Amino acid sequence: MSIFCGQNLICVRGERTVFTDLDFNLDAGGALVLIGPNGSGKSSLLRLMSGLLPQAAGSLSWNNEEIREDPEAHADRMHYVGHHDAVKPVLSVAENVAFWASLRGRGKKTQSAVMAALEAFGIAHLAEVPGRFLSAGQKRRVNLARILAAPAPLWLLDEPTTALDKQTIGALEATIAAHRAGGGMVVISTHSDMGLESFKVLDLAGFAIRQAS
Amino acid sequence: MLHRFANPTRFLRIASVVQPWMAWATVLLGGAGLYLGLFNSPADYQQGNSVRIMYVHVPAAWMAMFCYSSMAIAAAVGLIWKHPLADVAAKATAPIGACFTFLALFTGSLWGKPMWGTWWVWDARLTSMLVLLFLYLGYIALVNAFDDPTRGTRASSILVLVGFINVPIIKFSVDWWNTLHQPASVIKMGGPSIDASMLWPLLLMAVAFTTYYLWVLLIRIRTEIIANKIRIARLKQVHG
Amino acid sequence: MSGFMAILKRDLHLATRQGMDNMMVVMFFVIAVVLFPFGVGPEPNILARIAAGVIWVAALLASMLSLERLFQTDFEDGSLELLSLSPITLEVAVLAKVAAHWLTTGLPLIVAAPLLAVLLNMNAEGFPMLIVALLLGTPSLSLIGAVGAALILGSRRGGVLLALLILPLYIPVLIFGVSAVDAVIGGFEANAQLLILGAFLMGALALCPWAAAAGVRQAIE
Amino acid sequence: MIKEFLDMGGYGAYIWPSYGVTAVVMIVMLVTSLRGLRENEVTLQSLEVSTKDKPE
Repeated sequence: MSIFCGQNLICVRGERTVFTDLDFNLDAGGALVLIGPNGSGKSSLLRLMSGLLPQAAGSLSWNNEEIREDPEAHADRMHYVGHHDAVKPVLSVAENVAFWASLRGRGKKTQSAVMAALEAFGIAHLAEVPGRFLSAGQKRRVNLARILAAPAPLWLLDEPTTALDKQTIGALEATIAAHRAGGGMVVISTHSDMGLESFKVLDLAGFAIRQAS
Repeated sequence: MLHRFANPTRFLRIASVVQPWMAWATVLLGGAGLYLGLFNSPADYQQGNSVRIMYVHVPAAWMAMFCYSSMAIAAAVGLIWKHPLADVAAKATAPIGACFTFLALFTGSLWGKPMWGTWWVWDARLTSMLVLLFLYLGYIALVNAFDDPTRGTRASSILVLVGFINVPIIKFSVDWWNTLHQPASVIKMGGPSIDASMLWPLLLMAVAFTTYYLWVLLIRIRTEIIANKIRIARLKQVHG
Repeated sequence: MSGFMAILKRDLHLATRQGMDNMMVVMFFVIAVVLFPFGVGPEPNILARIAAGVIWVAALLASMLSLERLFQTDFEDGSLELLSLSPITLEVAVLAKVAAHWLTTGLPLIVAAPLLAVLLNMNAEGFPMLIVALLLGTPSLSLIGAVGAALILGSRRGGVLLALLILPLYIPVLIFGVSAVDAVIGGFEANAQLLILGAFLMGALALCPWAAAAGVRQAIE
Repeated sequence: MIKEFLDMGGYGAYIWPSYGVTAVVMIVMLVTSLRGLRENEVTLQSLEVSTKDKPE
């Protein structure tokens, strides 16, 4: 039985049934890439995996323990990167990343972890710059640096490569490879093909809506 | 958990059976209540004929509170057991409850004019009824303030539960505030004790109002279900 | 606890860096109170008679003005999602945000209130009680307001809607807040009113974070 | 007979408006609800007809 798996998941958003009877499973070091046309439910599945969006039916378990039982524990082992970058224009880059890292309370060494994370995405020189001066690409890098500053086994990345240049995408691929080597897992929804090895693909078009009513 | 998909056919079947009964009950009981109230019951020895307004004012006030309580119960069922029809019932009840509250206020002030000489007196019950009207208007505003109707019903379900907890607190504070600033003369509304000949029309009208509420409620719930189906059909057209 | 302080510190940071916002709330409070003499007339003992009520109603409206921004900015830039996905329970995060809101708007109102009491020629005996009543009442206003702010997330015309939703719920706090001050001015004891205000605060502390968190959860779904 | 009945011992001016407004509000509530139901049923019919002939 793999660590993180979902059985016959049904997702309803607002009025619309997004997908029905969807299964997936993921082991340590594994990677799952979600593909499919717009509106096929890639983002919805990621939000469902993160616990933001409760599933209408089906089971979502970690070490076969239902995630909904203990949302805080699930939050502690997971990072979610969505479409918004959550960068406060008034706070500096370092303060932004430090705030999110301190929420996970990894003890005193957050400051060095923050600098290492900024270094990994090449924005260490922007540490003291307030958020409002950053470009979209830089904001996305701050958002990605946040998940490095406080390590967590599961990464849920929703189209992380938008607004990123070639060089930063390379850096992202490197960090993902290192993360997986360390036993971490990653679920990515993306349109561009990323340089990942041995990853599973889940095509959400296959689970198109079978209108229930 | 799966009944979210359940097509509410069972409900529609029951509704189509119950609705005509409610309609007839409203007409018959209402007619009887009006006849007794207007023609066949004595005037009050103190207030004269103006007491006849009680046969409309008191049932409306009861219904105002009854509708708000049923909204709170429906919202609780909707939030806890995620039953889609519960939210719809709460949303359908709101306008009816608001109408009853407005009627209670309107007839209350018309009844107060001959007794107290002014159209509005900050009497504890009328004031609490006024606050209840704002709670209804707040609910109706919130439920329609979202593009996605399920968001609207869920947000307003939380609001009506918070409001329901506050109703006794507001009633207590308004009573306390009212006794503090004692208005000049307050005649107890509804007379000392209602004798049988007045009690019958009052009860008949109260039951008629209740069946009226259920009648319109069923109509509005069916409308909401059909509107829901229309939205899903439109979404299917868009998303194919 | 560290998460609570982290969110509180961040929100205070955000508020103080955009210093102007809080000053605007206090300025609204002052202007709203100053308007009354123009309406009611400068006649001292009329103003003295309505002083407590006017100050409390203006404080209520002022604290509500800044409530709409409580969750809105975080909702728009995605921070609210991340907050609900952090190991801190959402109720504690909401409590931290409400505490930050009270510190940045509630306290300045309390500091400004005695000044306005002088403007309205309020009897001097009432000043200490006005401050104590506001200290007990404004946190409840922030807590109840937070529930409204969470419910209107993502709705059209949020600001006006917020007022319509929570002002009826503010009435008990208003009634007992004003009568506490009037009682002391009238020479009576105001313990009953303060006890009831305290009870409201305890009730709000227990229920509002839970209701607001429920509102936030279904808003970020 | 009718005149003094309508007069209601001088209170007619208050009794009839309150009964009248109650009747009007309740009937308007009923009629708007019924009309809303009929309108929705009609749009649902037209929608289902148009989606029927589209290949499923």
